Amino acid sequence: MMVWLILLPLLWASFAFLLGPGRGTWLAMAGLFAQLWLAFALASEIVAGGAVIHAIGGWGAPLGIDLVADGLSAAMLLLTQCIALPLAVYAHAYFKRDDPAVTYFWPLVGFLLAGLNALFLSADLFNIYVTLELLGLAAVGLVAAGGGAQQIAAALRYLFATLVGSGAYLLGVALIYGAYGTVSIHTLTPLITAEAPDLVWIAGGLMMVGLMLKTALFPFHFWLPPAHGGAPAPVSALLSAVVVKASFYLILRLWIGPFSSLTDAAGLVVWLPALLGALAIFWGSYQAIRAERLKMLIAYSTVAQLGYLFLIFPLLASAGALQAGIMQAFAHGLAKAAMFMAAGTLIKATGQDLVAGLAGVAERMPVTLFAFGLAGITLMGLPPSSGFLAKWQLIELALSQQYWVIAFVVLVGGLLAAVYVFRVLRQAFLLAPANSVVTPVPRTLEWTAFVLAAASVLLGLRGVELMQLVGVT
Amino acid sequence: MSLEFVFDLLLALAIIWSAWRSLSASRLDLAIVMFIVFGLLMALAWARLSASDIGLAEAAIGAGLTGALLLDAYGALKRREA
Amino acid sequence: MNFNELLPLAVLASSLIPGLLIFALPESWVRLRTALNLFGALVKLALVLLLIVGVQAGESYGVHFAVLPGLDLAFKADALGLLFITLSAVLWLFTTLYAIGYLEGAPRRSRFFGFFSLCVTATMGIAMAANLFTFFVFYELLTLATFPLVVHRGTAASMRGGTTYLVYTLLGGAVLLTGIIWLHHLLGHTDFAHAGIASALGSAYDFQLQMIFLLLMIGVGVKAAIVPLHGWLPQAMVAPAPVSALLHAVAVVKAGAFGIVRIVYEVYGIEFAQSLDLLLPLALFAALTIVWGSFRALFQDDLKKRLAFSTVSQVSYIVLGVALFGPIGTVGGLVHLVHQGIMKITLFFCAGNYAETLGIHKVSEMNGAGRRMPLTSIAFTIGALGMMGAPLTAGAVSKAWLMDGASAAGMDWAIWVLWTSSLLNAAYFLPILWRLWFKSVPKVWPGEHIAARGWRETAWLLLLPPVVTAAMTLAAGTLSNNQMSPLSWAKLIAEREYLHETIIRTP
Amino acid sequence: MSAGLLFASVGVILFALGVAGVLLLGHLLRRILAFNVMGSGAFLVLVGLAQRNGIADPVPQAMVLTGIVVAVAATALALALVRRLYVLTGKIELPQDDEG
Amino acid sequence: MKRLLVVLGAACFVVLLIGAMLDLAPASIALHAAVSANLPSSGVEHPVTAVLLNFRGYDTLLEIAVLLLALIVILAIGIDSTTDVRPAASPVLQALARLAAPLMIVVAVYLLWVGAFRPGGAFQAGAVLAAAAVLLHLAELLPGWQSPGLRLRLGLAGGFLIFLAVAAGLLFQGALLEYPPEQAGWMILLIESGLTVSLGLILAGLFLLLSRDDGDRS
Repeated sequence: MMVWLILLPLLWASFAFLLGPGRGTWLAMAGLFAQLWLAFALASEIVAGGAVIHAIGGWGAPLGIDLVADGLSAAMLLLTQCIALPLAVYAHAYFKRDDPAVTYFWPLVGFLLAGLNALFLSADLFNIYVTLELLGLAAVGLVAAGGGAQQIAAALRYLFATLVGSGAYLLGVALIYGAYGTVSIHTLTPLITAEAPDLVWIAGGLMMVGLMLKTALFPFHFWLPPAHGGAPAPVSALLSAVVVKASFYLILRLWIGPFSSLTDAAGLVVWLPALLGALAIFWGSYQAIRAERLKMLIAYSTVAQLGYLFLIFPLLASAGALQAGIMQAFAHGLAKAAMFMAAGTLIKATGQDLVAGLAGVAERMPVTLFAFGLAGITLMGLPPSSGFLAKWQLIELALSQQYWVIAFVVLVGGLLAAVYVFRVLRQAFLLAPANSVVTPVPRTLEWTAFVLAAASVLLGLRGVELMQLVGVT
Repeated sequence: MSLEFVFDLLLALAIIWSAWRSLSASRLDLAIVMFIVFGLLMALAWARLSASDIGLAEAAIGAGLTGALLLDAYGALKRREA
Repeated sequence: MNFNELLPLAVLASSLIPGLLIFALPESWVRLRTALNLFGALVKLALVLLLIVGVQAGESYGVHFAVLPGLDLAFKADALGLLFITLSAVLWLFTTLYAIGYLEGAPRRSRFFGFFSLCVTATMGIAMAANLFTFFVFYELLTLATFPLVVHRGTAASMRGGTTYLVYTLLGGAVLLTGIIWLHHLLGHTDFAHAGIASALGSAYDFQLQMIFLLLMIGVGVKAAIVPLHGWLPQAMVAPAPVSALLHAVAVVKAGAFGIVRIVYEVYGIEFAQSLDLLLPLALFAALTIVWGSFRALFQDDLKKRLAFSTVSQVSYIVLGVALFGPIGTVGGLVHLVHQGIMKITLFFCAGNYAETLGIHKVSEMNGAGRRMPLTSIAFTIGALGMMGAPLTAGAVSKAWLMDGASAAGMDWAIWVLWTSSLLNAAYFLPILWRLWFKSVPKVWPGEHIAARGWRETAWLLLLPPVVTAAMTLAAGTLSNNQMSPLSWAKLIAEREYLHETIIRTP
Repeated sequence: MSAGLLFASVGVILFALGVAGVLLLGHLLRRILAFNVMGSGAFLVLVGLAQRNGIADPVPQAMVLTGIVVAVAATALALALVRRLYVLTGKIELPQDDEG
Repeated sequence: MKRLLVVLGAACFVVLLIGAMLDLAPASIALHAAVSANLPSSGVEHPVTAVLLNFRGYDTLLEIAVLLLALIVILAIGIDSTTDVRPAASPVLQALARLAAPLMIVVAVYLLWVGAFRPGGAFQAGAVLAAAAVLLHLAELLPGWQSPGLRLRLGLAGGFLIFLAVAAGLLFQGALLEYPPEQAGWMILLIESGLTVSLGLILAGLFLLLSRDDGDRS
C-alpha cells in the first residue's frame, strides 16, 4: 500500500508530461485523491497493527533498501496528501490556461510529491539523499517556472542552498558508510553508540547542518523568503506547508533514531537547535511584522513557525515531545497552506500585494478573509486550534522539565505572531477606500483555502487520533 | 613507498590543483577547461580505485557532458555580450 | 449520548449554528437573519429553562471529549454556571432585539450578527466549562469574536480601540495560559470541583500555587478590568452601543469576573485560598478598583466613557464579594454578577438611545432629554439609582449583602470602601439625572435622527429592551426573596461552597 | 596509507574547496563549477573511505554512479536558470538583497 | 572578513575530518561480500550493475526520475529564442560527425550489452548516445530543440515508464522490484535498453534544450 504512495505520483507525473504542456489536471486530481485515500488507509493500518516494513527487491537491509512506515512517517504522509489535494484544486482555478507557470506544473508537482512520500517512507540514508534531490529540484523548478527575473533569482538562491544542503548530507552519508559499511537506518541504530569514533560525530554534524540549511532554520533562512514569497501562491503554499517539513522530519528521524546515542551523550549541544529555533521565532516574526508585501510577511512567518519545531529537541527525553512537534507541523502545514492560498486570492482580487492595500477586503471577500483569520488563529496558537494544542504540549513539556525559557519563547512567539496576523486583519477590517477595485475571483479559490484553514482549527478539537498515530513505532 | 603510491599521490595533487585552478582562474573559459581536466583526472582516480564504471561515467558525463554544457553556456553568454 | 450530555451542547449550538448560518447569508436577507437571531435566542432561553428546572431537581448535566490524551474539553451545567448562563441568555435576547433596531439599514450586518452570536456561544462555553482548559478555550474565543465587533465601524479610531483591546486581552491570555498549564502540570488535570482541587497538593507546593494564582488572576483580571489592567475598557467604547452592552454586561467583563469566581471557589477552594493568604490581596485590588473606577468616572464628559469607568468599579464588587472570606460576602458577590449586568445593560441601552435618537454623546448635552425621551430616561434613572444602591433596586440588595459580608469577615475597611464608592456613584450619576429631568430642553438636539411618534420617543426596538431590563432591576430589588430570584440562586451556590454553615443575614 | 584513504582525503579537500567556492564566488557559472567540485569530493569520500582496506565495494560505486547522474541533472538545471537570469537581467550574479 | 572565516573554517574542517578518517576502525559490515553472495540470483554478473538495477534498483528508479525532472524543469523555465548566429560549423567537423555518429551508436549498444558482465551499462551507453547527438548538433546536422512533440516526449519518458511498469508489475507478486531470479536477466536487460534510449535522449536534451536559442534558425 505504501509503495503506491510513491509510484502513483511518479506515474501520473510522467503521464501528465506525456500528455503535453498544460495538460494532466484531471489525471493529477484522480491520483491525488487515490493518494489521500491510501494515506488514510495506511495510517489506520498502522494504528491497528504497528509499523509496516517493505523490503524492496525482497533483499532486506543492509543489502537492499527498506521502506518503513511507522507512526511518524504515516503522519507526515497524511499531512502531505491532505494539503496536496485541496491545493491542486486551488491551483487549477488559480492559473490561467496560458500562464507560463502552468506548462509543466502537474509533472513537477507529481515528482515533488513522489519525492516527499518516498522520503517519508525511506529507511536508507543514501536513498533519502536521492529523494532529497528529487524533492529539491522539483521545488526549485516550481519556484522558477514561468517566472520573471526575481523569481529566477530566488530559485537560484534556493537551488544553491538545497544543493549545498544535500551535499553536506551526502558527505555525512559517505562517512557513515565508511565507518559502518551500511546506510540502512535500522541496521545503523544499534551500531552507533556513544563511543562512536569522531568521524561519526562529524558525519552527524554534517547531515544535521545540511538538513537545517534545507529546513531554512535561522541563520540558514536567507533563501526562504524570496523563494516562498516570490513563487506563485499555490507553489508557495506547497513549499511552506510541506517541503520544508520534509528536512525537519529527517532531522527528527535521525535525532531519535540512529543518532540517539550521540544526542544523549552530546550534553549542551542538544540546545543548539532549540537556540536557533528561538532566534528563528524572534527574527522571523520581527521581519514579518516589518514586511510590506503580504506574501513576504507570510514567508517570514514560516521562518518563525519553523523555529517552534526545533524547540522540541531538548525536550525529546520525555514522552510527548514528538507528538508536540508533529502537532505543530500539522498546525503550521495546514494553516500556512491556507494562508498562502488566501493571500494569493487577495492578491488576485486586489491586483496588488501590499499589506497596506488590503483595506476593505473584509467586506468584499469575507470567505477568504475568514480563511486567513482562521489560519492566523492557528499560527498564533490561540484556541481552539491545532496550533494551540501544539503550544500547550510544548509549554507543559517545558514546565515539566523546568525549562522555563522554552515556555517563555513559545508564549512570546505566539504574541509576536498575533502582531503580524492582526496587522493584516486590521487593515482588512478598515473601510474600503472609495476608488478601490476588487476583481471577482473563482469561488474555488476562496473555499479551498477555507477548507484547509478550518481543518487547522478543527484539528484543535480532536487531536487524540493523530497523537496515537504518532506514538506507533 | 611503491611506484603505484607515488603515482596516486601525484594524481591526487593534480586533482587538487586542477580543482583549485578551475575555481580560481581569472578567465572563465580557462576555469571551465580546467574543470574538464579535473573531470578527466577524476576518471583516472576512479580507475585507480578499481571503479571503471564510475570512471567511464565521469569521463562521459562529468567531464564530457557537463563540460559541453558549461562551454555552451559560456559561448552563449559571450555571444550575447558581443 | 444521553439527554443530560446533549443539553449543554444544545445550549452552545443554539447560538453557534445560527451564527454560522448568518455568516453565510447575503447582506440583503434581513428577515431570515432576524428570524435566525431571534429563533436562536429563544431556543437558548428555552434550553436554559430546562437546565434550571433540571438542576433544581438535582439533575447533573455534563459531557466531555478528549482533545489530547489527558486533556478534555469538558462541560457541565451547575448552579454557578447557570447563574451566568441565565443572565447571558436573557440579556442576549434583549441585546439582539436592541441591535436589530440599532443597526437597521447599516452595512455589514451579516458579519456583525455572526460574530455577535459567536460571542454569546463563547460566553456560554465559559459558563459551562468544567475545567480550566475548556474555560481558556472559550475565553480566548471570546476575545477573537469580540474583536471584529469592536472594530465594526472600520474607522481609524475604532482600529485604535480594537488594537488596545487586543493587546490587553492577548497578553492577559498568554499569562492565563501559563498559569493554567503550570497547574495542569502539577495536578494532571484542571477540573473544577466544589471546595477546589489545588489543596490536594502538599504544602511543599504552596509557593508555586501562589504564583499560579497570581498568573491566573492577571489573566482573568484583564477581562474583569481590575486596576491596573482596565485600560482597554474605556478605549473599547468606540464600538457600537449594542457591542458595549455586550462587553460590559453580557460577555466580556462578566467572563473575567466569573473566571475569578470559578478559580477562587472551584480551583483553589475558598478555604484553601484563605489559608494561602490569597484573598486579602485580591480584596485590596478589588477595593482599589472600586474606588479608582468611580473616581475616574467623575471626570468623564463622554457618557459612554463615564459608564465604562463605572463598569470598572462595579465589576470589582463581584471580586470583592468573592474575596471576603465568608458565605455572606459570597452571596453578595454572586448576586451582583447578575444585578450589575441588568443595571449596566439598561444604562448602555439608554446611552445608545440618546445617541441614536438625538445625537447625544456627552453628559453636557443631556439637558432636558428626560422630557423628550421620558421612557428611556426613566429606565436610565432606575439603572443609575441601582448603581448607587438606592432602595428597591437590585443594587441595594447586592450592596447590603456585600456590606454584611464585609463585617462578618471582619474586614470593616471594605464597608468604607463600599460607602465611598456609593458616594462617588451618586456624585457622577446624580448630575446626569439632574440634567435629564430638571434642565430645560435645548432648541436643537445635537443630531436628531429619529422623530418622536406619540408615546414612542424612538424606534420601538430600541425602547423595549431598556424598559424591560429596568423593570427587571426593580423586580430583582423588590422580589429578592422569591425562589427564582438571583439572590436565591446565589444563596444556593454559597451553601454548596460553605457546606457547614447556614446562611442567614440579619437585616 | 591505502589508495582509498588517500583519495578519500582528496575528497575531503575537494569538498571543502567546493563549499568555500559556493560561498565565496559571486559569478554563477563559477558557483556551478564549485558545486561540482564539492560533489566530486563527496563521491571520492564515499568510495575511497569504503575501500580503505583495498577491497573494491560495488555498493558505494553504484551510489556514486547514481550521484553523478543526479549532479549532472542539477548542473543542467542550474545552467538553465543562470542563462534565463542572464536573458532577463543581463547579469550572471545574484542581486545582493531581494527584500530585507 | 567573510573570506577569511570561510577559508579558516574549511581548513579546520579538512584537518579534523582527515584526522578522524585516519584512525577509523574497519567497518563491521562488509556489503561487498553480501553482493558477491547474492550475485548469482541477481540476473547479471557484474556486481555494480547488480547493485544498480537489482539490490538498489529503487535508487536508480528515483534517479531516473530526477533526471527526467531536471529536463522538465528546463522545459518549464523556458528560454527566450534569439536570433544570434553561431559561427558556421566546419565541413571537416560535419564529415567527422557523419562518420562518428553511427559508430557511437554501435558503441552504445555494445556498452549496454557488456554491462551485464563488466564495466558498462545503461548510463555509459546513454552518455555515448547523448555525445553522438551533441556532436551532430555541433556539426549542425541536428537542430536544437524547441518544445518536444509527443513522440519525443514518449522517448524521453519511455525508459522511466518501462522501469516503473516492471517495478510495479513485480509488486503484484511480491515486493517492489523483486525479480524472480530466473527472469531477472531479461527484465534487467529490458529496463536497461529502455533506459539507454531515454537516458541518451534526456542527456542530449539537456544540451539541446539549453542551446536551443542557437538552433532555432534551422
